[in-house]
Amino acid sequence: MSNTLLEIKNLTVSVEKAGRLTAIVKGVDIKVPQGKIVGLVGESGCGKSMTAKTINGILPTAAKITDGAVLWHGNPNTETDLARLSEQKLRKLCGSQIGMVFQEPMTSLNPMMRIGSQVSEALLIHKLVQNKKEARAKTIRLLDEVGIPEPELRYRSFPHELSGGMRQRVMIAMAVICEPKLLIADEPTTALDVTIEAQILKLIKKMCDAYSMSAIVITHNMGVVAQICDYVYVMYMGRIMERTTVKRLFERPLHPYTRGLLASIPRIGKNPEYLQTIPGNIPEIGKEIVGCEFCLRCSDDERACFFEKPMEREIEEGHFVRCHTA
Amino acid sequence: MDGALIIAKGIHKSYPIGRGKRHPAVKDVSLELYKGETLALVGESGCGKSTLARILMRLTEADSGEIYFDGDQISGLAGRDFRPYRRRMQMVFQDPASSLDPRMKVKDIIAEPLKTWHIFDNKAEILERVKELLDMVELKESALERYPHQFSGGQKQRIGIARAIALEPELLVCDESVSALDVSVQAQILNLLKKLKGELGLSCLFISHDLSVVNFIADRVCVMRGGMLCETAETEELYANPRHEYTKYLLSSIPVVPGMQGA
Amino acid sequence: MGMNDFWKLCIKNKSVTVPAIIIVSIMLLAVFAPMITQYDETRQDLLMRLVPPQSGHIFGTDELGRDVFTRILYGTRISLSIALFPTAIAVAVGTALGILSAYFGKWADFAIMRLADIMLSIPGMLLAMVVLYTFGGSLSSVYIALVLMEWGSVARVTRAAAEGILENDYVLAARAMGVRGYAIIFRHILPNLIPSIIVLFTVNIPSSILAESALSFLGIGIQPPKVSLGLMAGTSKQFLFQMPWLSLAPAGMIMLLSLSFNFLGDALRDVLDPKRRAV
Amino acid sequence: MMAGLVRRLSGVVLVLIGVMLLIFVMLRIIPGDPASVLLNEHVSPATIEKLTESMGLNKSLPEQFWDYLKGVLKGDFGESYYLHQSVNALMTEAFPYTIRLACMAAAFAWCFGIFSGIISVIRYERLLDYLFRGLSLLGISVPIFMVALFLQYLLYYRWSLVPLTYDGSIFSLILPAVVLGWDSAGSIARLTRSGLIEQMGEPYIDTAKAKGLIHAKAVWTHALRNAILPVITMMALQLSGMLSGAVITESIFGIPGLGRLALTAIQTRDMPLLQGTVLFSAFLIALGNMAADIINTLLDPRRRWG
Repeated sequence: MSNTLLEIKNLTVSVEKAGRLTAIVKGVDIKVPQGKIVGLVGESGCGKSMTAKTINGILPTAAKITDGAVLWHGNPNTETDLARLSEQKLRKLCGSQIGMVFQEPMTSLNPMMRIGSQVSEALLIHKLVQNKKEARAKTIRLLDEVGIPEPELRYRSFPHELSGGMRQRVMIAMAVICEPKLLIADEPTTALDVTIEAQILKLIKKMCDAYSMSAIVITHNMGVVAQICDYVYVMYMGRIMERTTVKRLFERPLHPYTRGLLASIPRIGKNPEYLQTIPGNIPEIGKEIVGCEFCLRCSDDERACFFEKPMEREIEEGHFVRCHTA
Repeated sequence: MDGALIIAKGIHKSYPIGRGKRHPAVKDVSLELYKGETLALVGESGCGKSTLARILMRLTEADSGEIYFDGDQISGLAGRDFRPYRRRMQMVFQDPASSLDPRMKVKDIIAEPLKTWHIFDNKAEILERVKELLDMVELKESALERYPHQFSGGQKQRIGIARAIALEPELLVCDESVSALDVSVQAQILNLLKKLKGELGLSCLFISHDLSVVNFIADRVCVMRGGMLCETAETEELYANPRHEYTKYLLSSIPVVPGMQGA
Repeated sequence: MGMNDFWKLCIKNKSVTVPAIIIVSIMLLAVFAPMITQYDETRQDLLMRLVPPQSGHIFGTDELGRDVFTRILYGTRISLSIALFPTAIAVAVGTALGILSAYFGKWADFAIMRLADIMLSIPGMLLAMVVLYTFGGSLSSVYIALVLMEWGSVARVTRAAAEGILENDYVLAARAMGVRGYAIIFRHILPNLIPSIIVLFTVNIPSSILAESALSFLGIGIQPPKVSLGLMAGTSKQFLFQMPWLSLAPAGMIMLLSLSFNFLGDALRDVLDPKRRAV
Repeated sequence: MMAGLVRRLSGVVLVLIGVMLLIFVMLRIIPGDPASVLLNEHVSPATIEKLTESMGLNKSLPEQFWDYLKGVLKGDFGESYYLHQSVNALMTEAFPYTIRLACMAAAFAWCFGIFSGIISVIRYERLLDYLFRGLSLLGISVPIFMVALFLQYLLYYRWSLVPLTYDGSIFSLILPAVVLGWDSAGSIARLTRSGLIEQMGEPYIDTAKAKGLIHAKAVWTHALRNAILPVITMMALQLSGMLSGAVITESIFGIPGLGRLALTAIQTRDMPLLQGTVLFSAFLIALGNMAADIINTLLDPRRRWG
């Protein structure tokens, strides 16, 4: 308990669609240990991004947290439930202690505002500096640290004058400037080319080590998980299907969905004639499913899978799976 | 590898970007695509691969250069003379949502090429062919009467493929056709493309930025950078020992997924 | 979204049905006016001049003893005909030119857009005056003035919407298939424009109603013996302080009409583009 | 930057010439001969002949247009038939009144409009939002003359706070300014609100909230500077619209501005005066368009650096 920075307990998020509340995230439990990078992996629509957005409260207006808690252990042995905070307090706490990097560098920066003022804005809001001059100096130092050439010049330039990779570096600087305890990266490299992706992933790792930050990385790319995460949670249809260390996940994936996912990724070097695929499609979000969400598409399913929701079981030490047959 | 289906020589294309300056999208590119092969055009965004593909299909006009289709020069032809060649090459697009007209039912979307070329003279035969095409892309017949927004990304891509093969083209151009899809759906579509290529004896020009996908689907690979072709090789040859510096750099940047194929 | 989905959404949406009901009931009132009031809109009864509202005359009578409520109903007919016909023509012309300039671009685009600029750089009221000067104050010249005033902005909005549609891959797919130009316009562009055309039509109606009523208020629009709500408000503004209802009642009907159409236009726009509601 | 300016300028000149041609032709394709219409029935043909001669109406249309074009370029809008004064003199005499009215109306419209648009989004879908939204909807739906008559009845007749019509003082212009600015305030409020709502859905607002900005601050510091650009274009058009004379407001409140001049021109069928007022306002609108374009280019960093 002591070294857990953030604990998400039985989190349920529902969206109001055509008058009906449909659950997108169904009872998710996540623990983020101090100084570790946790990966949240899953395909689109599995609720991974929604889960992350409940932490610093930037859920879209249509989504509501209907159950569970987001317990923040910023300073030792205190516990605040971020889901129950007022907007004022939530912004105060999250703005300074939780940094976030978004997916689309093209649109995540205000096109009408200079880079410098956007990055230093958080410092001024949370009064971590005495005056603008100090904020400017700190910003330029950080822009240099994240690898932006001629930071003084770039301080005054506008977002449209930078490339996608540069803008993502600015986003990282912006997220890290208040020296937060937790960094949330929502698909940080999905919109970038593979060469720049490698550099940004290295930069995120470096920043986490330099500022001893823990991080949550949301992605659908197993390669990204392998490269920078310590622990990984596999999500499907709003539930955690499997969670363990990254090493063990790739050595012995236990849940049929994880195995199917890994098998369907084309690799460099030898590939089979046809890729192994998971049959069928992701079911309609609104439909209520009695048994395990994956039972219709599961290769080694049993009777129980169709009628009884599997509970999370610890098959091996620190390796949890939500499946009857694993 | 019998004769070349597509030959392109010295293709140039640049776009004006204000104040007289022009951005060179494609610089002096020459390539051949042989019948029955899958040639991949791979490179990062902005390297000109999509522009080149659209030039070969004459959806965008090149500034200069010659294009030959199955031996005949098609680069200079006027609209009416070029139209017969339109039938022989078709395209599958990247964004499933924008590639299907939201206002048309699936049966009309797939039937549109058949009606445009008056392949069949009565409705029943058209409907029959549409059903056959739906079956080839593994979609149920219930899809006929529904609108595109009632389908998932993968299913929309299948409808796009059915439309593309309706006219039995010789060349299928896939412009980042799996990039917008999730991994599991991507695998299904890649398998479908490979199966159809074999069954229908298609040649395929596959545009992508994802080297792993290209490694699975392509026979030969052209690596593009800044509008130029920097390396062309057989797939195994390219991945085993890449010659060009940029190709090496590309390959080294891919976040490797550990563990052997299919645990 | 499909056409029938657009209608399904509209029916379910209260902020669409409420104004729609108001508009339909006003239309019914206007059409069945003879059954509703026993008076005739032109019959003068000099004995009953300027009578305050009472049982027989809900809004009293005007300076020539004519029943104000009846004249409002007949005036509403004119306003509704003004609201529907010239606006429909303006939207049709504007849409056609907007699509042509978006699809063909270059010269066609330049010519049509400069023509629209010319129309839009003359204030509506003055443009109408020029038309009324040439063809004299009458219903048909008001029609012409309204069409000239409105087609420009419709063309601009439609051109922008059509360009948005042209960027979609399904248009490129049609071209790759060898579908000819006119088929692309009628099969792909026009059907996808229908929702925005409906919104354009609904939104332009109130501006037509207000423009006509302003012209008639000044006495240069619709001439007696025809009955126009603006004309009624204009002629009886001299009795404003003793009998304000003589002017404010017809003006109130104009307000009710344009308010309902504006409200309907807003609601339809929200149905068409739900993104606008996400904050 | 310069190339852009020249291109815009030539566009404006082209539009203005187009307007002159359109108005010139439309005013002359009258069924029947203009002079006779002016002098009504019981005048001898000889007098009509003399008048046609003096007004140069007997020359061919292109010739007339050419003379007219030369005149306008020299700033001479011709002679008013009815008032027997030069159109220029009439307009320069009337313009100051219109300027004062227009500026007061614009000030009222813009302050109220932008303020209510912002408040609507800060208090999104709460009482204030519905209130301001209803008010702005009312703003664009109520006929201007109804606003005028109702406020006159209320403020003058019932509470006698303001004079009935214009008596030369600024105080008497307050009511006309509110009336003239009424629908402009409504459309500015609606555009500001819809623009802000659209911007609030953009990803950079999530970034701002993640940094610690509460909703209201995010609206004020981030969304507003993006949503203001189209509002500025509308404001420029509205101002030039008002400067070209508010026909209804000036006639109800007896303000001798350009609007009333245009009204007398149409009522007395005075072609040169009508033509002069219309061209003058077209010139103002073209100027307003260009000003809005330049301001937007300067404010928007993406366009300023080309």
